[in-house]
Order: sequence, then C-alpha cells, then structure tokens
Amino acid sequence: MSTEAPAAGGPKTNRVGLTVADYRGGPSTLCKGCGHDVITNTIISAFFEMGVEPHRVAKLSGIGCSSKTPAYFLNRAWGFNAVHGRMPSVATGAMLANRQLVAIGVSGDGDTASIGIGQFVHLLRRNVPLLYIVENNGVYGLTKGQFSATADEGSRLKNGTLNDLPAIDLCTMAIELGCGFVARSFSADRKQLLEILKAALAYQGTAMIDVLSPCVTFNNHEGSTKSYDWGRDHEGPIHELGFVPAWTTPPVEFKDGEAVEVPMPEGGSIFIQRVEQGRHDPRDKAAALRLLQEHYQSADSFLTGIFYLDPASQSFVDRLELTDDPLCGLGAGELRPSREALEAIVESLR
Amino acid sequence: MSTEAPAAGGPKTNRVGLTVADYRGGPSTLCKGCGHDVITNTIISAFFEMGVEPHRVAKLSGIGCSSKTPAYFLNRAWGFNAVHGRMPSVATGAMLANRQLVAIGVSGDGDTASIGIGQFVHLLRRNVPLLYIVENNGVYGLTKGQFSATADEGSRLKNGTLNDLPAIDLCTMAIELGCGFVARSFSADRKQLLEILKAALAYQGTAMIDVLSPCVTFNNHEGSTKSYDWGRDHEGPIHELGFVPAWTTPPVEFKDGEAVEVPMPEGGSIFIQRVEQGRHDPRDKAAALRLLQEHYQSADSFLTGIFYLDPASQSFVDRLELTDDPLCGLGAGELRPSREALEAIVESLR
Amino acid sequence: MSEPTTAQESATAAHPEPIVNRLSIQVATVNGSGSQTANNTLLRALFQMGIPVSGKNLFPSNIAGLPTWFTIRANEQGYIARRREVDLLVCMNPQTVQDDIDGVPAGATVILDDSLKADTSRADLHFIPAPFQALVRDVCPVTSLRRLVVNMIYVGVVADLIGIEVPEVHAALAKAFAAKPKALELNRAAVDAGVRWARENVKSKSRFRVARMDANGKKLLVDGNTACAIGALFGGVTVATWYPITPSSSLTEALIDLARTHRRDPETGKMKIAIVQAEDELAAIGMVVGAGWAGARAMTATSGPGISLMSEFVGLAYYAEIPAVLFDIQRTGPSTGLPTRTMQGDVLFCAYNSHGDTKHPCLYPANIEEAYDFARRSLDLAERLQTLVFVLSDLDLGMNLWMAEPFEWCADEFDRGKVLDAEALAKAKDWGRYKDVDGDGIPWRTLPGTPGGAGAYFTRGSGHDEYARYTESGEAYARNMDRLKRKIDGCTGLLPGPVAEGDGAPVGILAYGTSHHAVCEARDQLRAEEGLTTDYLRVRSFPFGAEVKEWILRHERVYVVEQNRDGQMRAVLGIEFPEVAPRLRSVRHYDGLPLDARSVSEAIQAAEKGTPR
Amino acid sequence: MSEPTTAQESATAAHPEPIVNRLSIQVATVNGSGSQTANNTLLRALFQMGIPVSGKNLFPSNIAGLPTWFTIRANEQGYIARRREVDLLVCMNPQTVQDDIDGVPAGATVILDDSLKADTSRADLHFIPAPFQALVRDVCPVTSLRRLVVNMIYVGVVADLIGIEVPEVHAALAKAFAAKPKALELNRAAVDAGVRWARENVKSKSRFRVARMDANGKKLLVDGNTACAIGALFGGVTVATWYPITPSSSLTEALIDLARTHRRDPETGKMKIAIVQAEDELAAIGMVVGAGWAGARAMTATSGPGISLMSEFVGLAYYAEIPAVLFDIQRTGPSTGLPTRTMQGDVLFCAYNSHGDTKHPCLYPANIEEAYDFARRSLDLAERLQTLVFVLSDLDLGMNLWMAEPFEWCADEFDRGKVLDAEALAKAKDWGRYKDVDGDGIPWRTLPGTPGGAGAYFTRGSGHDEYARYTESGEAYARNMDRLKRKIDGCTGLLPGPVAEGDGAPVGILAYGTSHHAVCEARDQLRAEEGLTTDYLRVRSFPFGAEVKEWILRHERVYVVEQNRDGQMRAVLGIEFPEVAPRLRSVRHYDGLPLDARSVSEAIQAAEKGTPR
Ligand SMILES: Cc1ncc(C[n+]2csc(CCOP(=O)(O)OP(=O)(O)O)c2C)c(N)n1
Ligand SMILES: Cc1ncc(C[n+]2csc(CCOP(=O)(O)OP(=O)(O)O)c2C)c(N)n1
Ligand code: SF4
Ligand code: SF4
Ligand SMILES: [Mg+2]
Ligand SMILES: [Mg+2]
Repeated sequence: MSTEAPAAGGPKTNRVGLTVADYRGGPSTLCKGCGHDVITNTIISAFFEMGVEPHRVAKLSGIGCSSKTPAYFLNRAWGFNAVHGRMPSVATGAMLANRQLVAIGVSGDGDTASIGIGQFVHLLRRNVPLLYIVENNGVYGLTKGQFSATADEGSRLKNGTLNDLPAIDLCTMAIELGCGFVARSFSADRKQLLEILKAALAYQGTAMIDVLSPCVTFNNHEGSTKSYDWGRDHEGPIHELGFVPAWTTPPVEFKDGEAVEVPMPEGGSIFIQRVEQGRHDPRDKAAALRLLQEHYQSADSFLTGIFYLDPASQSFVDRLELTDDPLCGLGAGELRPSREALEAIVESLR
Repeated sequence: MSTEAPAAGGPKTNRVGLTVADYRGGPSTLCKGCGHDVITNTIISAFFEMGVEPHRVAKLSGIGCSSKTPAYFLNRAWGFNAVHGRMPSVATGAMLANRQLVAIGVSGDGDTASIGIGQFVHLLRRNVPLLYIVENNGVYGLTKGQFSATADEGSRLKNGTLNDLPAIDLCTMAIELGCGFVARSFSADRKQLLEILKAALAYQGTAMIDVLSPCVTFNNHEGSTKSYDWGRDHEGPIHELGFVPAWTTPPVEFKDGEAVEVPMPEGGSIFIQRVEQGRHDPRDKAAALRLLQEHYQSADSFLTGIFYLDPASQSFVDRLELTDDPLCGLGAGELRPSREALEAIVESLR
Repeated sequence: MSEPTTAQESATAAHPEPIVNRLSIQVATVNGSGSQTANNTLLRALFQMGIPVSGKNLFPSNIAGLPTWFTIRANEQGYIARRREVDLLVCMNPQTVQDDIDGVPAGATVILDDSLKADTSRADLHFIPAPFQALVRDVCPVTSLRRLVVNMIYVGVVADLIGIEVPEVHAALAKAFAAKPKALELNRAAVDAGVRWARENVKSKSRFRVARMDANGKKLLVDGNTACAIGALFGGVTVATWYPITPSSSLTEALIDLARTHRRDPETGKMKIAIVQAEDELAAIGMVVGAGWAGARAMTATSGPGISLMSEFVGLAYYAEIPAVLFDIQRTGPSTGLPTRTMQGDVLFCAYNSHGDTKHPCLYPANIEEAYDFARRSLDLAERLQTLVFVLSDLDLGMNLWMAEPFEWCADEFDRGKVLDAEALAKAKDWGRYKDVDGDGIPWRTLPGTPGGAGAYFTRGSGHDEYARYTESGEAYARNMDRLKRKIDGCTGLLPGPVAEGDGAPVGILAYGTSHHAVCEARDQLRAEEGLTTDYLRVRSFPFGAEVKEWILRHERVYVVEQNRDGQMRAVLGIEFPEVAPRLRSVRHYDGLPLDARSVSEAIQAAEKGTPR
Repeated sequence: MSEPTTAQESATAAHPEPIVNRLSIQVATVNGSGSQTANNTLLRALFQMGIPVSGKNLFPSNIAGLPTWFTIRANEQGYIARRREVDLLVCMNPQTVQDDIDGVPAGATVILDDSLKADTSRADLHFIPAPFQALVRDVCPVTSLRRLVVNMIYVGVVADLIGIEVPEVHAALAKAFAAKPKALELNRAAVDAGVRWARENVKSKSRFRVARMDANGKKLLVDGNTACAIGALFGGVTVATWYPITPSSSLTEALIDLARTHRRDPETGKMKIAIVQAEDELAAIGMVVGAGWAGARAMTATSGPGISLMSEFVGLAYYAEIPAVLFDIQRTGPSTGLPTRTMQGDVLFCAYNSHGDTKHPCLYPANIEEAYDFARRSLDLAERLQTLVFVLSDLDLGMNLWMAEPFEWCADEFDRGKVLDAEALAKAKDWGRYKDVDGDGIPWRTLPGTPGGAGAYFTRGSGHDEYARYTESGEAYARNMDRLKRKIDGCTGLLPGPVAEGDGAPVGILAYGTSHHAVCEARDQLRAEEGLTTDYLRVRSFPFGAEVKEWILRHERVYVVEQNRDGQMRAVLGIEFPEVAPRLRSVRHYDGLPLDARSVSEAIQAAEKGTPR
C-alpha cells in the first residue's frame, strides 16, 4: 500500500527507489529471540515503507542492549551510541544543529526510566522532533537482569527477587508532560508496531513509543510481567490502526465510514479502523489519561495503541524560530556580523 | 488547640515543654517579602505545634534561595545543604542510616523540577519518609530569575522573555508516581499551609507539598503567574482543613457532621471541614487526578489543598525491612558476623 | 576585607603632599541596594579622564541584604591588579562599618554615612562623616527610591574630594541611564548634591587625588564574560547551551542579547543560532556534544560544579572525537565553595577530566582581548581537533569591568576542520572515520545528512576501530589511544603560545590567566625593592609546547604563581615535563579574592631569602 | 588475543621432554554458551592438585554470541600473572578459530572441535581434533542442553591430555553442581566421555603436564569483588548503594547474598543493613553521603563512568567532611571504553576528583587478602578521617578467581572516629564542628538525632567557619582549606603502607594493585635473563608517606609500572614529590588485558639498554 509497484523482476523499491536491503544494518549481537531484534526489523520496514532517505537519518541511543540496536538497522544512516540515560540531550543538540535530520532514538527502560528519567522529562517538555522508542523489558539486560524502574510492583526476577516499588508508566508521564504522540506496543505485535512507527515518522515533534520487548535471557519467565507469554495473554489493543502516507490513497476498508481519520500535519493520515475497548480517538487527552489510569498495572490488561496524538503541537526547533537552513551548514558569511556591527558593539562599550 | 496550656506567665510551651523560640533558626538573608520566609515561619509553627523534638529532626535541602531556608528554622536540628537538585538521595541515605529521624526537605522549583526531576521521581517511587516542600516561584531566584520548569507556558519574565515550554505539574506527577501525600498551598495562605504541614508531619512516607512562594525580586510582576497578586486572585482551596493531633480532641466545629475525618496511621486526623469545589475526599486518587487535569494551568484557577492521601502506604524503610534500631547506632557486636560465620564463608570458597 | 596592613603606596598621615593618580577606593554597601551603578559611574568617570583603572566587585552569594564591597583602583602606571590597601573608604553598610574602618591602613581617608554607629577615634585616619540621609531626602522626594539614590550622593562626594571632573561623572551617568531620562535627572541631582556638600563642607580634601591623563586611548571598559560572548558570536557559534550558574550566567546572557540583534535574519526574522537553557549541566553538555557531532559550532558555559557534572560527557567527547567548546568561569571551590569569589581552581581537573586516560586542550585568557580572541578561536580549534576545548576564565575576569583595546574584526573563513562533503567523499578512497591519513592524528569526519550514501558511520564511546566499527580488540584500542595522544599532544602549534618577558635572569615566574596582572606589578616591586630581576612566562594554553619546558630549563628556579591551594598548574607542568618538576616552586593565593601583587612579591622575596643565590 | 610470540617458557616442537606444572591453557568459546563452569572446573581441579593457578576470563560486552576466552595458568613457582603465550589451546568458537590458532607460539598443543573449519597445517603445532559434537550427542539426549554440556567434554579431554587427576575434576564438579544432582550427573558423564575419548584416541599426549604438588595449603579460590563484599560485611557496612555496572555489580550482588544470611536478625527477621539499587550513580553516591552524614558505615561500588557522574558529590564529601567508601572497580576507559576489560585507569582522576582543590585517600589492593582487608578497613578510615575513601580495584582483581589465604577474623571494635555523643557533648567546651582541637586536622562531629540539644550543626558545601556557620570570609575559607590539607596529608600513618622488596639496587620498580603479580615475575626474569637486580616498592595507598619519597630517592631510576596509557601513578607521584619526578620512568600497558611479566621485563630491559649503567 505504501510502496511503489515493484520494478519488473527486481526487488521491491520504495518511493525513493531503495530496496529493503538499503535499510538494513549490521548483524545483531543480541540474544536469539530478544524482543529488541523484532523492533529493529520493524524499524527497517517502517523507514523503507515511508521512503525516508537513509542519509537524512540520525540514529541515537544511550547504553544497554536496546541502545545497541541502532547498529543493526539503517547502515547508511549516522549513528550515535552516547552515554547511559542521556541520549535525549544529544538528540536535542543534533536536531538543533541540523533540523533537516530525521532523528530516531532507541532507549531501554533502564536507560529511560531509571538513570534517564530526568532527560526524558525535559525532552518531552521541549518537544524535540524525534521518534523515541523505549524497548521496555523491565530489566537491565546488558548488566544481567536487575530490575529497572518500569518493572511492575510484585513481579519477580528469575532468582526470586521481588520488586516492591511501583512501576513508572512512561505513557502517562509523557502525556502529562505535553508530549503530542504517545503510543504503546508490543514487539510480538509487529503489525501494529509498524503502523505506529510509520505514523510517528510523519509526526513533527517528539513521538514516544513504549514497546514491551521481552528479554528472553533475564525476564521471560513465569512471574515476569514483561515476558512474551504475559504480553500475549494480556495485550488489549485499544484500536486497530492503519497509517496511510500522503502519497497513497487509503484502501477501501478505511472508507467504510467506521474508521476515524486523523490527518497528520506533515501529510498522511492515521485511520482508526476498529475499536475494541470503546472507540478511542487519540486526540482526546482526558480519555487517554483515563484509559491509562484505569488499566495500567491492572493484572489483566496491557493496552496498546496510540493513546494520545496532538497533531498541532509546535516542535522545539519551531519554538526557537530557527532558520530553515540547517545551522550546521552556515558559514562565516552568514554567521559573522559585519565589521560595522563589531564597531557598533565596541562603541557601546566605550 | 494542639499545644498545652501556657505555664503561668511564661511563654507558651508545647507537649515536649519547648517554646516557639526553641524552633527558630538563624536570621533570614532572603529578600524582604520573599515567599520563602513565610514558609519558614509556618514550618516553625508546625514543628512547635506538633511538639517534634528538634534534635530528632534532619533538615535537608539542595541549592537555591529556597534551599537556604533550613538555616532559618530549627536551629537545634541538624541541617544539610547538599548539592543542587540531589537532596532526595541525601535524604534517602540519612533516613536509612537513622530511621528515627524526622526528615524535612526544602527545595525550589529549579532544584526539584529542572535539575532535580530525576531524583524527585525516584524519591517518590521509593516513598522515603520525608516531608518534602517545594518552594515554587517559577524561577531560579538565586541565579537572578531565569525560568524554571514549573514556569507556566506563556508567562513572562520582567525583561519580557517569554516562556514557551509547558510547566511540569509536580502534584500530578507525584500522584502518578505513587506518592501517598500530595498537597499544594500558597505562602500567603499561612493558615492552610500550617494545617497541611502538621498533617504531613503525621505521615509515614513521602509527603510532597508544592507551595506557591513568590519571588518578590524576580517574579512578582504583572504577567507572572507566580506572583502574590496572581496567587491571591486565583487561589481556589478545594477544601478547608484542620489537622487534629492524636493527643488533642477535635474542636466542636469539626464534629457537626459536615466534616470528613481522615485518620492518619501514626495518630491524629485530618478534618475536611468545608468544601468549595465539590467535596474532595483526598483518598480518592482518580478524583484528585481529574481535579488537577481539569484545573492546572487554566487561567482562572489555582487549586490548593490536600489532593491525595493514601494513609496506608508503606514507606521505604519498611519495604527494606530495616531493624527498628537505627543502623547508625549498631556496633561491631551487632554487625560483625561471628568467627564461625567467617570460617563457614571461607570454607564455601575452598 | 579586614586585615590591616601598612599602606605601601600610601604615605603616613604625617606625609602631606598629594598623591596623584595612584589610589584605591573601596565602597562598602549592602547587596541589592543599587550601589553597583554608582560604583560603575565612579569607575567610568575615572576611565574617561584617561587614567588606567580597574574595578572589583566583591559580592555575596545572596540577592539582597548581605555586605558587598567594590574596589576601584586608579593607577597612572597601568597597574590594574587588586591592591590590598585602601586609600579611600566609603562606608555605607552598618553591618560592616567597624570592620571596614579597622581594615584600612594609616593615612587613609574614610567617608562615612554619619548615621552609622562606628568608632571614629583612629587618629591615623582622615574621617569625613557625611549626612547622606539628609542629603538624599532633599534630592529625592520618593521615599522608596532613596535607598538607591543615596549611592549617587557618595559618588558626588568622592568626585569632589579626589578631583574627578564632574562633567565626566555626568557623562558616565548619561551612559548608564541612556534609556531612562527621569532616572538620569534624579541621579544627576544626587551626584551634584554630593559634590556641593563636599565643596561646601570639607575643608581638607583628600591627599589622594586624580588628574586627567591620556593613557586610555581608544580603550573600552567591559567584562570578560561579555568579551567571550562577543568572541563566540564573531567566531560563529550556532548552538549554545547553559544552565545558570554564577559566575558564568552572564556570558550566555550577553550572547542572548547579542544574538537578538546579530543573529536574527533581517528578512525572515528567523534565528541563526539556537540558545538553550538546559535543565542541568548534564543536558547542557549533552546538547553541545550532539550539536558538535551534527556539525554545529557548539559551546556551553558553566563553573566548577558544572564541570563535575559534565565529566562523563567530557570523556565521551574526547574518545568519540566530538568538537565543542566548554567555558569554565572558575569560582572558589571545592563543592559550592564561595560561589561569588574567584579562583583558578579547575586547572588540573579540566586538563585530564573524566575517567580513563584523557587530555583536553585548555585556553587560559588573561585579559579582555584574549577573552574575545580565545572564545572566537576556540570554535575553530574544536572543529580542527575534533575534541572538546576548555576555555578557563574566572570570576575576576568574567564579571569585573576591565579596560581593553577595541576588538578586531577578522575576515578569515572559519576553520571547520577536516570534514568530507559528498563530493570529497565520492573521491575519497577507503575512508575511515578514525584513520590517521595526515599523520597528525586528526581523522576526517562527515556530518550526518551528507548525501551520497558513503559517509555514514557510527559514533560511540565504546571501543572502535579506524572505520568506526565496534571492536573489543586490545590492539585496535591501543592504536586508537595512541593516535588520540598524538592528536592532542601534537596540537600545540595551533594553540596560543606562551608569552615571555625578560631574558637571562636565573629566576623565572610562570603564571596564567588573571594572575598575570599581579605578576607584572610584582616583578616591578621585586626589581625596585629587592633588586631582583625576574623573567616571566605567561602560559596561555595546554598542552604546552616544548618552548615552555625549554624556558623553564633555562632558569634555576621558577615560581609558578596561581590562585588555588594546591598549585594545580605546577602539578600539570610536572606531569607533562617531569624533568623540570624540581625547579618549580609554588606561589599560591586562595582566599577567593583576586590576586594582588604584594602576595606575589612577598612570597617570592621570602623564598629567595631562603635560597642561596 | 592473536599476536604470535615466541613462547618463552614453552619449548620448540623439537624439544621432547615434558614440561611439568608450567603451562597456560586458553579456551576459546562463544559467550553465553556456559563455558564458564567448564573453565572453572579445570581451574579448580588444578588448584585442588596443589598447583598454583590463576584464571582470566576475557569476556565481551554482550550477553550471548560474541567470542570469549578463558586462560588458565598453572605454575609451580607461584607466578599467577597473565602469560602472553599459550601452551594448550582449546578451540570451540568457529568465529575465532583461525585467529586463535595463528596466535599460539610454536610447540603448542591445539585441541579443536573437529567440526570447525580451520587451517591445521602449521607444522610447529600439535593438533588434536576431537569429535565434540558426536561425543556430546552420546552423553546428552536433550538436544537443547548439548550446547552447554559440550564444554565439559573438553574438560575431560584436557584433563586426560595434561594429567589432571579425574577425581579432582569430579570434586570440582560436585562443588559447582552441589544443588543440582541431575546436572551433576550429566556433566560428570560428559567429562568422563572426554577423558575416555582422549585416553583411547590420542596417542601422543601433551608435552605440557601437571602433577600433584602441595603449594596451596589452606588457600581459597575467590574473586576480588566477593572478597571486598566479605570485607565490607565484616567491616560493618550498614548502608550500601549501587547502580549496576560491569565490573562492579558482582561486588554488591555478593554483599546482597551475604547480607541475606548474615545481616538478618534471627529473632525479628529484620535487616541490619540497607542495600539500595539507586536509579543512577548520582543517587548512589548521594545516598551514601546522606547515610555517612547520619552515622551509617556507608559504601557504594561503581566503575569509571560512575566516578565521572559522582564527581560533584565527591567534592561535597571532601569539603563538608562526610565519611563514606567508594569502590571503583576499574575498567578500560575513557568513556564506555572496553567495559569488560581491565585497566588502572582512574588513578589520577580519583586522587584529586572534583572541581576546586581536593584530595582523597585511595587504597590500591593487589590481591584477595588486601581486597578483603582494605574493604574492611576502609570503613574505619572513612569514619576516622571523615572523608570519602576510594578503594581502587580493577576488573582483573574483581572478577577473576584468585588464590588466597583464608580471611582472618578480627575482634577489634570498629573505629567510628571522632564522634561526640550526648554525654561527651555535655562536657565539651566550645565545641565547633570544624575545629581542629587535636592538631591532626580532624574535627569532632555529632550525629543527627543526638539528644541534649547541644550537638546540632549545619552541613553545607559552601563556605563555613569552625562552628559550621555560613561565611564568605576569605580568611575562614583559607583556614579551613589549610586544615583539610593537613588532615588528608597527615593521614598516611593510618593507611596501609608501601611494601618494599630488595634493598640496595640502583634500579627500582614501583607498582600497585594488580600490576604486582607481573612485576614479581618480571623481576625474576630480569635477574635470571639480564642479570639485573631490582628493588621493588609496592604502593598500597594515597597520599603516600614520606617513605615512598625516600625510597625513590635511594634509587637512580625508578620504573613505575601501571596499566594505563598516561602513567597516572607516575603523574600523582610527581605532583606529590616533584623532586623525584625526573627519576621516574613509565612502564605502561594498556590494551585492556591484565598485565603480563614479559611486557614489564621487556620494557625495562629496553630502557636499561639505553641507560648508561
Ligand atoms: C553511567 C553508567 N552506569 C551504568 C552503566 C552500566 N549499564 C550498561 S547498560 C545498563 C542498563 C541497561 O538497561 P536498559 O536500558 O533497560 O537496556 P536493556 O539492556 O534492558 O535493553 C547499565 C546499568 C553504564 N554503561 N553507564
Ligand atoms: C550544579 C549546579 N548548577 C547550577 C548552580 C547554580 N544555581 C544555584 S541556585 C540555582 C537555581 C535555584 O532555583 P530554585 O531551586 O527555584 O530556588 P530559588 O532560588 O528560586 O528559591 C542554580 C541554577 C549550582 N549551584 N549548582
Ligand atoms: S540480555 Fe535480554 S535484552 Fe539483552 S540481548 Fe539478551 S534477551 Fe535481549
Ligand atoms: S531572589 Fe526571589 S527567591 Fe531569592 S530571596 Fe529574593 S525574593 Fe526570595
Ligand atoms: Mg531493559
Ligand atoms: Mg525557584
């Protein structure tokens, strides 16, 4: 639906003439079956289907198994594996330097909710243009499975250790902080995740997607609330979605009057096709918060979908009124005030 | 009501035999009229009225005008003016070392919501026994009036600078994060603040009080939403409260059937006497969140009162199952395992 | 502020002849009382009379109510370091008046608000009690304004007593109140009232006098933070981040002001700079690291506590080779320390900041010209070296007003360093992000967004090989670390070199940054009073070139003068050049006040006494 | 892992006689394949045979799938440093097999999984291809377990080839699988299958053999992190905080395990320790600062990146005088660096950590006994000195298994330092929190909560006087800073002193921490091969006592051996004792692998060649 007709015989190409292979990265060094690898593959599909030119992409991350994944997709894009928990600031700086970049940040639940919660909060306040994915497994995978701040109260590690602290719900927090694109998904639900990712790529501010992404090595056992089984048993999509980019036409099934169309400011529309738990229009903030408050951490529901979408939010580069030309490209001619300007400054100091 | 009858002729003493003077601190070096000084005085009254022994008190703060105030109350208590934004961790450590301390933390909006938001979030998750006051003026007073992260969107500095970022609502955040005592007050409303402080002193976990405390030097002008005038014009107390300690009996006016009684686990009760905006029972979390979501940052209301109270929450020292004796007082006899224990450990390593 | 000393330049009370253009004024007031404008008016009037001046604002870490002092030094020889001795004291603060009086040397003149309670019995002082409160009542009908306006009255009194030309005072006032004609009028009236009162009531004027001279040429009067901001503006900064902290805030605030006029596109109204107040220093440095990586000329400004918080990112910038500039306006540490006092306290911490093996270029501006120049050049250096460059200023340079030659405009293109664009990439053979193709240890980089598909690479703080690929190979690691060492050690030719004065003396003095001014004067004192001629080397950057080592080796002993307790520059010199370490002797000053010449000359003199010559 | 070298202890392939109890085994496997248990079984069996052993686990920063190596050295002379050369190689990893083979010296034996594709044509090696996959199929019916169990087969093969006594292998297995009888049975069967296969199929056994001896006495086999945890437990730690980071996590994890049994009150079931996983390192250090202030024996454990993040609090602890212990299990920096490789990389950064003038006591354990002992004593030291004490261990010591004498129990009361309780306070005259009443720079403190009303004081990171009152006085500041300097410089008598070996040689070697083991062996090499006798000083703490300076001064030149690029200990020595700086020469090793003796002896030998003797 979102790609051009395949060239006769050759591999399918997208609207910028690239094949899926052009969006791949290096081989993953994660554990076999790790949820993060599924997300990696879905990211590849999303960028391919959206026809984003890889050289325009900046891939940013912190530290953790999740944060390694930018090396596993979009080899032709620039990557920055920064320090633990502080990717948001690096992403902010990069987007200020070059507003034409398409930035994707990949983080873990430890990287975001434990060490990184401060930068996460302020990233959301600023609404930096960034697709921000939390690969949420409730533990620190890379340091061998300690609880993170999204681990649910009452859940247990393999060795029996109990988590007695309440989990941080990143989606609620994001909505409260003014984030205009807040979604949750599950790495075992590739179909939904793909649509959300494509929609997020059409968004102009911070798009935060919290993805349950099981750690098969340290947190996939019984007693875990971040395992594949738990996720499959509890997932409740709040709606079924399809993203239709600007350059394609919605398929017929979206036009039957049942689907809600949410147009995106930079083109394309999200169609909310089928509604399970009551019709949730993501533009309704209060309803989104209510949904989350009622269902988060309740033993029998793990809601997924786009909770909140504010198509009109103003991004940080717009708030700063930056010129359209990327700052990184400006030379002395554009940046250095004239000799007269310096003389005037000097004169004012005499 | 909460103090003993005055000794004939002498100054009024409280239940531990101390006078108000015993709760004073050094002279304030803040600007005349600073909201923080009012809070200081109210803290003095609250500790006096509650009859807390000063030597049991630990006063903790970060850096800022607000964070200086622990030097201005309870001279006979221990003070710790830590580093900027990281008082929560210091308070946590102190309470672990000595669970019998009564800890009060004073912070500013910059100290808490800007640099300190990470530690704030995790403090609340842990529910460390601590009375945490944010002296909220929307600016960094001590560094001369730059906006903090609680400054309202659209408000302006004296020099005209516009704040175009959304404010962080600390009360909503605190409730979401599981804090069991969440209130807001206004330094010009000493009466209400006093009752809230006393109730907070009877609470066993983190009690977070966000107090609008105008900065007369940098943020008390027209266009500010943290000025005295703005506060007075907009304050809407969600209820009228009285705290009645365990060792006194409620005055008659609390008994007329109109007042809701919320008993505190460590003794005493909060009486919610008169209800303005509908009866808000602070034990109703969903109602609290709704109230806040509907009214926060709306131009014409600034709600004050106790939004949320969970009398049953379990504090961090209880979660850690610490012994009743303060850890700081244990000696080698209690702490060092026996020679046999060492030998057993050694044997296990052979 | 107190220690009474024998005035060296002053004469005894018995000594009658006037002393012209050699005086120090100290004004003691209450913080937040608006005395800053009054003091700057005095400073500026003296400056306009062509007399070399300097002013030091000694303010508390408080918004209003605590004691504050302002000292002005006017000196025909051009000495602008702080002087310990006060010749003319103005007492306006009841809290400190007695200590202030006790602290001045014999022979000083003391003007004091006659409403203050103080012991004025010292016979070796010349007391001039003035009815400031009565005078201000006359000129200022609005009660609430009197607290501010009273300060202008002492300006008038001082002007008359020491001979400041009143028109110059008026001119200085006009500058300060350019936009506020009403305030100008009021303040001018107050000055005039002070002048009138002194003229009519003080029979014996001050022995300390000033007289017009022509030493200041086309000079300006400006603070170092503003100079850095101007330098950064003309150096082409495009992303600047900060978290407010004294004494660095005013650097970014000056930049914000400048950017409003000079970086807004006149046609579109859009900004050609992003200035972001971060939520803390970790974010401030993270943002410049991200911005530098993506091709911005990026800077942040902070002070000691910020450096501590930035350390993790500093290590990343070193190891992943990200250009950015970090201004550290040093204040008195450790910890919060004395946040409104000066110090050269972060020299060692910055040079090798962060865990693991690191090394960072540092620049040490000593004066306004260098503040402007180094700020400007630091952005070039960062991009050329692909590393974090520290500019180590301090509170004294940053927040006080200093005389300076007019800033020079520069027409050169910016040095953007080794960046391959799409075209160059297409031609490049076997490009590797971390390959040393030019033998200088500096690799070629690409900027995110470069079209063509060949320039993408992965940046990380973990082990990487020449092609920026992840590796845990010990050999690749060591190769990379060796290259980094070559890169930084090899950059000395690009940095501002040391400045030597004198040649052939066996005794050397080595200093840097704001210690310079006291050293110049101290060398004259040593020569004049002790007959001791010294050579002098002013270090302006780190890592040091070999000429620093050679210069030290040419001297039997070298006094390293600095403003910290531990002799941090001495430590760094010893690390870099162990063979010279035994020749280095530390002269340290660390009470938070700017260094004065006497502290230097006395220490050297004492040490030399103990040294067989 | 590759660089082929001439085996020094090995003989050439032509050399027939067996070499007994002098061999190095290297096992190359895939991370996450369970080889760790197999390798430890080999190590333990050798240890139980009374042969001195050491094991080094060279693992990647990854959970599963990347290459990992384990080297075991058995040496009758007790040399336990890493050896570069491999005598017996076990290849189980297809990714690295060729590099692994290429990297061993002539004469080595290579056991390899016969399913691996590799060039086995090197005639100078003794190849033993083994049908591991077939063997494991026979012993292990469950397919999913075979990946793990196959490792035990090489254990059996190696045991037979070099002569490890099979009952000792069985005993080691029994220890590893004590709680899992089924797994024990399976693994034992695998070992036996390996033994059997080797016995039946390998005609020429390895030239490298082992034979029972009696060198290990009552020794244990334990890693340094566990030893530190035991030390801290017996040292009375009551508040421990952490944020997981390799290689420090296992220290706190060991403490958690120990606390479960040893710090739970048997009657009440309540805990006599609080162990908190903080949200990051800023919080981890903040908590111990708060806890130390309130009277707990507090510690945190981290590695390089954590130190960078902790810097601000470190300065506060120094200046406000808060006791706490910080374990830095050093890894390869800068930045994320090689997070699973070792380094002595934070020596300079820790010694003077944080902005402003600071100085922190540091302990440098070299072995397990010291890991236990220094951990235990560090809590006393911190309280005695009222400051932050660093324990600088490293990944090599912390995460590898080492032989050690049994830990000694100690009956002394803890040293809680100078704390005034209510009674003492009542008697104290004019107590001031920061007064130096004893002349050692160490003031008396009180703990929050002390009844009586006289002990309260205010702690802050800003300027304070002797009575803990806020002050901006420059004199009070300088007085306080001078006292702090006296306090830290004066504490050397309390710290573990240096250990000297040899006396009278003109050439000295100075080392610390885990570099010790390579130095011991290198000294023997230098004596045996070059006829060069050296003296040796092992520094165990900072600040150094005068004896360190005097020792250096007794030598013409001193080689400072360390595991970092920049010679950080040399730098610190030069800062503290500038007069000795020119005598110091750096021997540095920085590829992330533990130091080996050859690197030391070769460097010294080369340097000595260039030195006129
Ligand atoms: C400053 C710092 N502290 C600690 C670490 C160690 N560390 C590496 S990854 C990680 C946690 C990762 O957890 P998460 O973000 O959930 O990612 P996951 O591995 O689960 O995908 C930690 C604590 C570090 N690299 N840097
Ligand atoms: C690490 C660090 N960064 C910056 C500062 C400078 N600083 C001191 S107080 C302050 C802000 C205080 O604001 P707030 O907490 O709102 O307190 P207020 O003064 O308004 O009461 C800042 C930024 C500091 N002390 N430490
Ligand atoms: S440890 Fe967990 S999170 Fe990390 S790669 Fe393995 S499965 Fe994924
Ligand atoms: S600056 Fe503002 S916050 Fe600080 S003391 Fe003055 S009024 Fe209060
Ligand atoms: Mg995780
Ligand atoms: Mg504030």
